[in-house]
Amino acid sequence: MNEAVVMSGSVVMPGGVSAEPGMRVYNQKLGMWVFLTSEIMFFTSLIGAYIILRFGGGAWALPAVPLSEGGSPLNIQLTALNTFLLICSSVTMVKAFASIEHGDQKGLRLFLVLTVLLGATFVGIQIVEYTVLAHEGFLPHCSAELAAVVPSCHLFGSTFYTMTGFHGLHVTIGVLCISWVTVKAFRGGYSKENHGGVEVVGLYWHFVDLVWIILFTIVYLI
Amino acid sequence: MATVEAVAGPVAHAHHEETGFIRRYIFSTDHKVIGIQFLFTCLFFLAVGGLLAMMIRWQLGFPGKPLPGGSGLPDTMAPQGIMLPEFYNALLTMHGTFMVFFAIMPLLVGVYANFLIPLKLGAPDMAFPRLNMASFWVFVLSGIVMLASLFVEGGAAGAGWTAYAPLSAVPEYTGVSLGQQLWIVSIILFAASSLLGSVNYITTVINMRAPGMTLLRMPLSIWSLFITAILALLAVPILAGAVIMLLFDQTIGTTFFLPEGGGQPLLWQHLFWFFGHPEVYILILPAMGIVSDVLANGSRKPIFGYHSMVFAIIAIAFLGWIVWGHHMFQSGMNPLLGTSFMVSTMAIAIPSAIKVFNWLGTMWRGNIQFNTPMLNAIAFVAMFTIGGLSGIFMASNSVDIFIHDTYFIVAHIHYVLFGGSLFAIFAAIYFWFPKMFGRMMNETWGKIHFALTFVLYNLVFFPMHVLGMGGHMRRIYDPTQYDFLQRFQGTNTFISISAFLLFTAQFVFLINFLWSMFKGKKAELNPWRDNGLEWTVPSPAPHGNFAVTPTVYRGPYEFSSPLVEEDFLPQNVPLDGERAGVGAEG
Amino acid sequence: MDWLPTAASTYAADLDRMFYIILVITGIIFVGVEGTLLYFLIKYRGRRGRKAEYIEGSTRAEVIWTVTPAVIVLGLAIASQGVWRDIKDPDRFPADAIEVSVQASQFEWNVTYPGADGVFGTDDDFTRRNQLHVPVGQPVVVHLSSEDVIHSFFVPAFRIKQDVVPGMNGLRAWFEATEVGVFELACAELCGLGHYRMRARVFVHPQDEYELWMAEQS
Amino acid sequence: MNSTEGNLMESAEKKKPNYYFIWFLLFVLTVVEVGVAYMSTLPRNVLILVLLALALWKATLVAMYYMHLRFERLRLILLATAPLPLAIILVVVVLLEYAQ
Amino acid sequence: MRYTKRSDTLGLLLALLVAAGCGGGEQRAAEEGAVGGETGAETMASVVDEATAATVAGSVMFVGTAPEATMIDMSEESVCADKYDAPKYSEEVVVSENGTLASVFVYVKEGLEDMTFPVPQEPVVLDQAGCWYTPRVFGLQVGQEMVIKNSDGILHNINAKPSINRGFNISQPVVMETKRTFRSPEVMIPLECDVHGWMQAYVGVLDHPYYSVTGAHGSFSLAPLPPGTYVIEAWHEVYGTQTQEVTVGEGEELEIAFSFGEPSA
Repeated sequence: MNEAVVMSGSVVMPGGVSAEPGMRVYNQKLGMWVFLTSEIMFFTSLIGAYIILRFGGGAWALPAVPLSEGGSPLNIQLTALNTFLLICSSVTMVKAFASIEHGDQKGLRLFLVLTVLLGATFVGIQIVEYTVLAHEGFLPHCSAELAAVVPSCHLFGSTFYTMTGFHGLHVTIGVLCISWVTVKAFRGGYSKENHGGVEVVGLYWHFVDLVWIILFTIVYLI
Repeated sequence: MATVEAVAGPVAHAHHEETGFIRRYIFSTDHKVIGIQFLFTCLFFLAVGGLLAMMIRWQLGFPGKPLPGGSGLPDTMAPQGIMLPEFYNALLTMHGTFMVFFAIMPLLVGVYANFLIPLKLGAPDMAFPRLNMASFWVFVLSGIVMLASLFVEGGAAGAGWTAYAPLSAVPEYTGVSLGQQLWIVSIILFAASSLLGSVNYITTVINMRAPGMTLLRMPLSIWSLFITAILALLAVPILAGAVIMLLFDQTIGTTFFLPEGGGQPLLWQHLFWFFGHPEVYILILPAMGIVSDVLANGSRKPIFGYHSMVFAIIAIAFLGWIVWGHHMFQSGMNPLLGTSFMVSTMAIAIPSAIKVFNWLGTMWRGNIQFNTPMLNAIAFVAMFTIGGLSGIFMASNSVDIFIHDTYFIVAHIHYVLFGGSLFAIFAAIYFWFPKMFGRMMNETWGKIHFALTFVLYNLVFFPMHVLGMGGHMRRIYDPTQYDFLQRFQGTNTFISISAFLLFTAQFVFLINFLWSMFKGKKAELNPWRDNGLEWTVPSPAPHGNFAVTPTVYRGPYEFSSPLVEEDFLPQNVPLDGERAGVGAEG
Repeated sequence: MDWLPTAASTYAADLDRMFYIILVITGIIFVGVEGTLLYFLIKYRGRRGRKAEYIEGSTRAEVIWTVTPAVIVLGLAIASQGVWRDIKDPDRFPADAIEVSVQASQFEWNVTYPGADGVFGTDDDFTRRNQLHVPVGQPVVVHLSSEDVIHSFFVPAFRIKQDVVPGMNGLRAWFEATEVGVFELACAELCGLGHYRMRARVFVHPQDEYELWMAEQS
Repeated sequence: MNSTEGNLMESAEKKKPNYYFIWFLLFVLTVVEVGVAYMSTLPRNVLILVLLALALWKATLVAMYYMHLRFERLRLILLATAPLPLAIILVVVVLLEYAQ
Repeated sequence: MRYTKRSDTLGLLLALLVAAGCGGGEQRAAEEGAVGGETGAETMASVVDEATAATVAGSVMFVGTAPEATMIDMSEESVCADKYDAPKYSEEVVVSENGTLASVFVYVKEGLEDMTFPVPQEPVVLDQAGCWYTPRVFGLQVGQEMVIKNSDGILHNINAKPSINRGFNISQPVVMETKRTFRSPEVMIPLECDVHGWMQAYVGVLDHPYYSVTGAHGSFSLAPLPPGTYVIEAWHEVYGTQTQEVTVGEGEELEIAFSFGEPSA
């Protein structure tokens, strides 16, 4: 259906009649929100499993304790930086939306490109993090040496890689989608009246950021 | 009648663009075509599931006897036709999986949510037609993976459709590795398909209702499908997450559910049933909705207590989230939790009772038409009552100590899913067949099929209650191994023979279905004299559904209204002084 | 009615009573509902030219059939709760019970007896495979553990069922046999290809015979 | 139609927050979090509570301002937050279970 | 366990491809049981010249006092119990009156690397009768068929737990036969029946025919061996392994002896 109508939010049926007012937002946006609720439940199963296994179980490796003394093998500084990057990417994303809302094409393109770069960097750093950890023997199934010092190392490994891995997957997908939107933006695909795509992909991106905010705290800091 | 015709108007193919066969019937984005594609696929999987059940019944009815034609099976399944226990486990696992995920659930949601939601709400199509198509093809893919898993080395998954860890998590415990992994992959794909579907259904129901179609004027079928979509949207991802963890336990050495790595076997059960119980309602709610529509139509009477019916659906859906523990009474879960779960479970009996009594109320002082859809709908009410009542035995945690994991449970679930959902599905197929294919199904053969199914079905499943009361464990390959079960061998054989007959009886349906598609009596616009919007468009419904978006003036159950002399009053027919949106609330 | 298997433990009778109470109540509702259904089908069968009565519902009726089931199930819940706690509540386990430990594994029940000193972990412990020997008229507490997958300790005659979960310590079940004889112990949770053969025998001896048996084992 | 059009536009026209300020807030909160995490003087459960509170604060900021929930209609907010109670039910009940 | 898991992940991906074109799986299932036929069989078998062939023979002595066998209570399985008129005793350590130890698996461990041998066509039969494996300890060549027989007609399952080969866990609910082969040499692979905990057997899988299991008289013989230097290993389920390096010339008949026993208290 034609985008202008889409932005206006009320769905128009054949014959120009507008549908019974529903959520008063256009389908794509509503659909994305519905999809996000499902995503919440998906991450609930992974994060919930982590919380249950950790707080329903035995001792756990704590941060700010050296690895040799059975502390968490995770690198907080590096990840804090990564968190910061993701937060930045969120603000650039929302700025991109704000710019096109006022028809500012240049702003839109600039901020979209920034978002893609920041997102990609996040994934890159996460890959580096994984390789280093794997090298230390911190794997979904810990190396024997590490398992000897780190309490419930196998569980830590299992939950850590599953949660952050699936988050990473979401970020990657996000980067791809935003790149696509960026291309469309450079082709002048969006305008003051019609920029649903930017808003919808933005919602997804902020959600991914939001999940990371939670993950960073409960996996790395607690 | 005249009025109705007038509103329907001439068949104008507003959106009909000439497209090739492929785009039209294979990769179509038309919700009706997709619904029909789902219908054929699911009936196929239903047949597969039935076939597996027959093999199970053979082993139980005639333990150790070579399966007729079983010599054709590879030695890893049934050497010289004698079923191996591991193959039997694979059979029961696959029977459950196919019936729940690939037959009943998509038959209700995939087929009828797709076909009915836009038609009954007066929308041209789903909100996201392409996603809709994707949903179907992902479903097909997951079905193929599941089928393939039957034939891989080591055999299919054998840990039950509930795939309790650690049995399902460690290949060494079952001898099955690839089969279980394919099972998981298939479930993940299924979850993706279900997600795409749900997003579509929910968005469409919220945003795409024709003017005047307020929420409280939606047919109960749509209400139930809407609520079901929400349940699926929120429950299935939990399963996806759980099976992903299971897959990792199997392949990359994580230890979520493995005690030797500090994991918690019960965590699987919690996650599974947190999905699983809403799933149970995903499997029954749409059936309730469909039956409500058919019953009202067949009794030519408004549904009794529309508002409380809606409320009951919502109540059941909500309670479904806080009762999962009743599947785990004997699992070693904290006994005090058992208590709270019993209470919440018992609570579900209340909305369920409301629905049953309201259905009775609907028939009370009606003018009941005994057409095939109605017969099946009535059977649903009768059988669902039994299923609901037998559920009370399990809800009582103390009685459950004895009947848990016995045939009493098997009887219960089949009374709900076969006696309940499947009869509703038959009703739906007979009822909307004309709108799908433009022809009526043959009534006589329909009634014969109904009678056979109804009788044989009860002969198969009712005796299972008795087995359960005798302590007959479920999922055992050969009950004759136990002295205390010897006395039941006769019953088992009887059940098996009835089951074979029941299976055979379904060919009546199959033939009727196929025959009617091509040779059936041409269907007029509104063969059942119903009020729904779908009956104002030609049969079969054209691409784009409505030439002109209809305006809705009232609820869908205005049968035998004193305002008109016909015994039905379509939702889109204005009476004097009615304007859109100000009609009498349905 | 001998639908249920022989009841040979102290609480079996209570559980059976609970079962039959529910059976009677649901039975009445069943007959009521299906009867009404049939009656309506006949009384209000469709006739040409007749129009159904236009009734949209009745709040009074609905309140009635909302409250009645509510009351019934609440009653059932309360009644059932008592029996449940008697059987499963760890705080209500009999204090002066004979203790045996059962290790389940694919596909066998290994029963370890504490021996003469009645203490586990001493060298007079002895293990019998697929044989559980208990005296009649004395409470027995069974410590359950599993080596591999989830099994379920099920003695139909005693009406006791308890899943045995690997890695879950402190799982216990108790019973007090009231009848001398040999009963069957089955695995009630799918545990692999030998699940259907994972069975053992429970020998309920008279006190003296039991002591004799214990004596000759150690 | 026009009326709906009106409300719909209005949500878009609503004065938007200062995104950079939110960003700065998120940044500061993150720094605080990391700082707190290294403060081993605090008793553990207090530490956990503080960190969770901060995390939730950040999450809420993102949801309210970047995802514009603050400017959406109540029904959308309800839809968006509908799964949270379920999530809490699951985790809390199962944790209770292990707390036996 | 890790091994199987890795191979499974690969298999998973593979099967996904298979899944696309369904039914492909069927053949894989059908091949089951006939696998391994290819290993070594096709390659040119080295010839052992009978004239110059040597023999390594000997016996396995037992020192100290043999632990007394424990009685096995089969009362639960009447089918099996009825097959014995005297109670059945465990057979981990069987010492004959001449002081030799039975059920010791003696084989050439090193020295035959550069030779290949034909795979015997006749299968080795493992019988399950009276809830007992016969033979309890035996040898098998890579790719050679092992026929597992159930003569009891009650459920037995054969749970093979190798560390190199692919394990299997199959069941035989009735009187029947199942064929299996192993792909790579492994000493020893334990075989167990989970339904009857006492049932235990060991199979040594080799890529050459030079192995022997000591019987009632505790003697073994490896022949015809090509002249050369070999490491001979003797394996016992309780007492572990011992090795000896031997050199045999043309036609030589070498006598060697192993001796196992209780650590002298």
